[in-house]
Amino acid sequence: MGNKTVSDFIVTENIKLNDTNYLLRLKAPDPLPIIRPGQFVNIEVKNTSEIFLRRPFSVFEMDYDKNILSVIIKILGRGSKKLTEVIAGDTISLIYPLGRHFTYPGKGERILAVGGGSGLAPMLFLAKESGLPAENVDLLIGARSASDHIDVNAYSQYGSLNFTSEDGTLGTKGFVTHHPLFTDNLKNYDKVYACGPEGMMKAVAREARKAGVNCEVSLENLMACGFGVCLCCIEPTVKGNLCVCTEGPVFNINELKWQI
Amino acid sequence: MGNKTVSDFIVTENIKLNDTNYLLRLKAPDPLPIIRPGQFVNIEVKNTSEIFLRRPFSVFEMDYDKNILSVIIKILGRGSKKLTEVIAGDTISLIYPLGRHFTYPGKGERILAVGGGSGLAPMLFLAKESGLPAENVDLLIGARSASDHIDVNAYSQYGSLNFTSEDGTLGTKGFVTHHPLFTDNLKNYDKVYACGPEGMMKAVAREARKAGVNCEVSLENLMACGFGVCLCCIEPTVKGNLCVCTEGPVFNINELKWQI
Amino acid sequence: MADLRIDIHDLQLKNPVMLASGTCGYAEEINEFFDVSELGGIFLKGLTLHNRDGNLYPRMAETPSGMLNAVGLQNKGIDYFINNIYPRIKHYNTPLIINVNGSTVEDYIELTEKVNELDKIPAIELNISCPNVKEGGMAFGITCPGAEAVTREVRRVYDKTLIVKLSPNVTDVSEIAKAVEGQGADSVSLVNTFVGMAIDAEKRKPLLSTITGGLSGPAIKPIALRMVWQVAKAVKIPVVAMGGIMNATDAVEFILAGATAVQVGTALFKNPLIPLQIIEGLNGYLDRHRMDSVKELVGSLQV
Amino acid sequence: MADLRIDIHDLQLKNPVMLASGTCGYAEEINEFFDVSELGGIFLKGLTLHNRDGNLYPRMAETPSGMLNAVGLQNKGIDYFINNIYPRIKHYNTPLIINVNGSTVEDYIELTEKVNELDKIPAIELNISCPNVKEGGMAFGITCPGAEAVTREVRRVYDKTLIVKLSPNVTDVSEIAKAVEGQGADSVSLVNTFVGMAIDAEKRKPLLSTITGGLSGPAIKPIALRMVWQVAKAVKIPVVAMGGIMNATDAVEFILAGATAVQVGTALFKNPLIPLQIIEGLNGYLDRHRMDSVKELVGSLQV
Ligand SMILES: Cc1cc2nc3c(=O)[nH]c(=O)nc-3n(C[C@H](O)[C@H](O)[C@H](O)COP(=O)(O)OP(=O)(O)OC[C@H]3O[C@@H](n4cnc5c(N)ncnc54)[C@H](O)[C@@H]3O)c2cc1C
Ligand SMILES: Cc1cc2nc3c(=O)[nH]c(=O)nc-3n(C[C@H](O)[C@H](O)[C@H](O)COP(=O)(O)OP(=O)(O)OC[C@H]3O[C@@H](n4cnc5c(N)ncnc54)[C@H](O)[C@@H]3O)c2cc1C
Ligand SMILES: Cc1cc2nc3c(=O)[nH]c(=O)nc-3n(C[C@H](O)[C@H](O)[C@H](O)COP(=O)(O)O)c2cc1C
Ligand SMILES: Cc1cc2nc3c(=O)[nH]c(=O)nc-3n(C[C@H](O)[C@H](O)[C@H](O)COP(=O)(O)O)c2cc1C
Ligand code: FES
Ligand code: FES
Repeated sequence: MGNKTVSDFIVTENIKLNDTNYLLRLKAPDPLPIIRPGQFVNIEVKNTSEIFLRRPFSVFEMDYDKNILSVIIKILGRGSKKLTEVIAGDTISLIYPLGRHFTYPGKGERILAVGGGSGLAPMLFLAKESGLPAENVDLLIGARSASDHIDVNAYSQYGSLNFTSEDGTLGTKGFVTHHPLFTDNLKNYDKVYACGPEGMMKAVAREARKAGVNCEVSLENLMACGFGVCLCCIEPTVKGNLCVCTEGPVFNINELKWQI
Repeated sequence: MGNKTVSDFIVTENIKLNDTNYLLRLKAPDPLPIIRPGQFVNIEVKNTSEIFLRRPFSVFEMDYDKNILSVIIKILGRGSKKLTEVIAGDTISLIYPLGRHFTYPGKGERILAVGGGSGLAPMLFLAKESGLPAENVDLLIGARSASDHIDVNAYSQYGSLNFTSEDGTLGTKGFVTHHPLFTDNLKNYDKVYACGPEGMMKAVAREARKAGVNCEVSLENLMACGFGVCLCCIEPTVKGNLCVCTEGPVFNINELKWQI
Repeated sequence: MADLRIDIHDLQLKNPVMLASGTCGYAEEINEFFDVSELGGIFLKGLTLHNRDGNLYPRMAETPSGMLNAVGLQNKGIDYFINNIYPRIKHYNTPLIINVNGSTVEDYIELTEKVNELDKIPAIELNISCPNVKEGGMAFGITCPGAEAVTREVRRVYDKTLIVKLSPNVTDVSEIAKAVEGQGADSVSLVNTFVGMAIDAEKRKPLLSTITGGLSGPAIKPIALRMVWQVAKAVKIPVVAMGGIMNATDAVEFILAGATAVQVGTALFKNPLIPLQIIEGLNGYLDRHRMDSVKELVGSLQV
Repeated sequence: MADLRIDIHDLQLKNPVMLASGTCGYAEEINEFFDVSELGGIFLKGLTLHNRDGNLYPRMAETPSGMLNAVGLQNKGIDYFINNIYPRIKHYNTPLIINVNGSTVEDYIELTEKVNELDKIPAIELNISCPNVKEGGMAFGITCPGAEAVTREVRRVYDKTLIVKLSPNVTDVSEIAKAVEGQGADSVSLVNTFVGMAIDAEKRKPLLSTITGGLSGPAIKPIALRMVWQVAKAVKIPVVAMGGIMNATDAVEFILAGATAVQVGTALFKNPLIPLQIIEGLNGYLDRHRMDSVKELVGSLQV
């Protein structure tokens, strides 16, 4: 028996980060288990007739002292929208902990963590938890425009911050793979991690493979259950169709059958 | 074309009257049409996955100056519960005006208006609108216990207030038909009006028929549409099955096929 | 502003958004809310040869994302309609279609003959799929021979556009569609309601007087959509789709799946203005997708 | 505290609340949340003779009060199950039932023979109603001859409790139920999913890789309830019910309609603890209605 739980959390804070991103801090009723970067929770969307299933979100922060788990929610559709409307004091049901975390870097390794869109949270969490000195960690955050970026300055203590924007309003103009970190010295990293839109992750994976750098990505396949029973979230891999919710969401790109 | 409307109203007040009754004041976006006692509105229940159809509620008050329509909602099940949770500023969709009103009393007539449970609102509205001096109007309100009664003292200006409670904690002990107004001098009235639980209305109808007094009741049949198209709300009458939502909810008891 | 006009056989619609039979009365009730001339068409409440009281109360039960009804075709009969209702509504500037119901083939024929005389009724919808009546109704619609027999006989006496309304309570709806197409139906409409049931657990009794009733609303949309898709592939005649359509996106989905037009039913109970919202939304959709006519949308699902 | 024990033929259940095949993996995944020994029984994820990769992604679409799936019976085959999974789960103190799937009658037989050897598997559920596979599957379940053939042949080689799982995608489910009863089925379970479809209107493409999929969840409950009611009246063998059961009230409704036991499926995705809540709620219901045993509830609907 059991190391997975379904519980009602209490919303302690709902902070608007920018037009489409919200940070929810959620207090657990019972002591939280250890949860690592890449792992996720499946959140119930209440008070709407349109949503039937839960919605999965990566864990962004764990505060074991206060028993608080945080997620960053980007508004994509109706469910994520509804979740950004909760207010402090509301209860919200989570299934947790779900999925497998990123492989932690070895001592002294250099890593690049690339996040975009709804994939930012686990990258920030990873930077924080990597156990590496800040100079060994490069964070690269891509967005469409400066206004789509959120304030991540606090993370400069965990790594160097780098940005791209498609319109050039913040950081390098273009996609993440147009950034000098990719074009100039990708080989210098021991590991590249990525989470974000599929197109972005595939581009990152392509570059990493070309450079021969170990690369892990966190997939965001559609999920019904989140704990391995429905077989809806599968991803073709060298070991056959695997469930992203239990065998992932983190995969080494060499396991995937991506045409890159 | 058209004297029925679907509009989003703004909740201006939600006042808790007692444990299970709430008064909602709703501001219309456009000038309200004349609405009379017995007529109702069909209210959408939002933000819940359990409710599919609207819920009908009698109009309790009309404030044409402020363009505000009020209803009293008694918590019966999931929909009525949800509606009592709205807060000032929320929007709420109403279909209106629906149904037929009570026949107004003639000049100088004496009337008895009997309300119980969710049927109180139209009786209070009728007392206010009857156009009769207060001494010609007797209001009789029945409930299970004193705590189920709501404060109607303001209505003493429109009629004399009388109460029954099943446990004797307020007014006469028993059902409304046990009240002296029924047992002693029912014949003195020109009209008896009733709205409330079916059992109560049938008891009132039985006494009125016995006393030979004209009697109108307002039925609360289950409704899908509220405006005469689904034919779900029917009541057997001497003219065949009639829609309560368009041919009622107010019926003269002589039209009904009640076994009383 | 795309061209929303589309035809169902001889029936020319100004747009493909119509109202479903039994959910819009005799059009007057909806005309209380807006000018029904804006609609593509209106399928009037089902009529029978003679007055029917319908089933006993209660006739309705709410279900998850839907409802059950057990109205049982309450109506005053065709003669009452012709004499009392028709004169009041025939001026509406939109096709009024009569939903024709019978217990026997003879009933259907007699009724259709009367309807054939009505100038302003350009089409009928042959309802062989009502689950809420004891005799006839759905019985004709769930077997090919039954569906063929009614269609054939009605076709003989009816000159205008003949739409046959199919039951979803069958193993293979496309077979029934092909069967009625073979007998001269000009169009098929689907789906009618699914036979369902609701129980009051505390009272340990059915919620409907008739025990079972017809399920409608968004709950059935995925099944209706699949059936429309199957039927549209199976027949050459135009398909009129319904089943849980609540907004323009739903309507687009059915048209993509092969429907020439759609009917809005239960959605009206939630909000009688929904058909207007759908017309507007459909227009916006076509503009956004750079289509000049809704005809381009019909059956254009990419599979 | 009422007596919740009830039997399905030789299968003794400690309570009538079981998990539906394909929604609870091989029990271990649910055991992560609570001790599965508390359950009446568990229907394991459908197995086939050989490994199946299942259908392509995407396999899932959310619908009003429900979902579509197109998993396509992904599983590693019976031998893998026997060697790798069975040893890990056979100690669970609740009946584990294997959901048996084939493309041909021979497949079903071969698979059943292997399952017959497994000591700790007291029953099988013969799935002749999977809508998500190209061959076999539902094809057997939608005609009486098909359903009879598989049941008859499997019955020959299987000694323990044989439950046949019926498809709701038929005109008359009670006929199929009677047909399999006639061939020696010990019980029938219903409903499997309804064939449905979902479309991405903006992309003008189906949402599922397979175009159509199986609809489950509360949306289908009213139809499932009606079918269980019809089947329970038509057969003498016990009926196991499923279709949108989300809480104890839903379970009570199915039992009132004639089910001996229920399966919880899609509800697990919303909350894997729901089966425990149902057991508790059922208990409370029986106490409130002064029934000593759940057996008194079975089929006790007052009509
Ligand atoms: C393991 C995992 C971790 C995730 N972590 C985060 C996170 O930390 N922050 C965050 O904001 N989001 C995260 N997501 C994505 C998030 O789950 C989706 O944005 C959300 O489910 C969308 O729900 P919705 O109701 O708003 O969208 P819907 O209204 O259901 O859909 C809107 C559109 O988005 C598409 N869509 C819906 N869900 C997904 C999905 N999972 N992947 C791709 N497209 C989808 C739909 O097909 C549709 O086109 C994660 C997803 C997974 C699987
Ligand atoms: C014309 C009309 C005027 C009304 N006026 C008022 C009013 O002014 N104030 C007020 O509080 N209520 C009024 N009602 C009753 C109100 O509509 C119901 O209480 C409400 O619809 C119940 O919804 P629910 O979701 O809370 O109950 P549900 O959860 O749907 O049902 C709870 C229980 O109540 C029963 N029930 C539901 N609706 C009705 C109904 N209409 N009649 C009888 N039993 C029902 C159900 O069968 C069930 O047993 C009126 C009803 C009608 C038809
Ligand atoms: C209350 C009600 C009454 C209906 N009456 C009829 C009818 O008289 N004739 C008919 O062909 N269909 C009738 N129907 C079926 C609808 O026309 C439509 O086929 C069905 O409701 C599915 O569409 P929807 O989900 O949009 O409502 C009725 C449906 C409802 C809900
Ligand atoms: C994702 C998913 C997978 C399923 N897989 C199977 C299966 O392998 N075998 C089977 O007999 N039924 C399968 N089913 C059907 C369920 O067992 C059940 O019959 C159906 O979902 C209706 O019940 P529900 O509404 O409670 O989910 C599956 C259902 C879902 C949602
Ligand atoms: S989401 Fe159900 S198995 Fe992964
Ligand atoms: S509620 Fe629809 S006709 Fe009265």
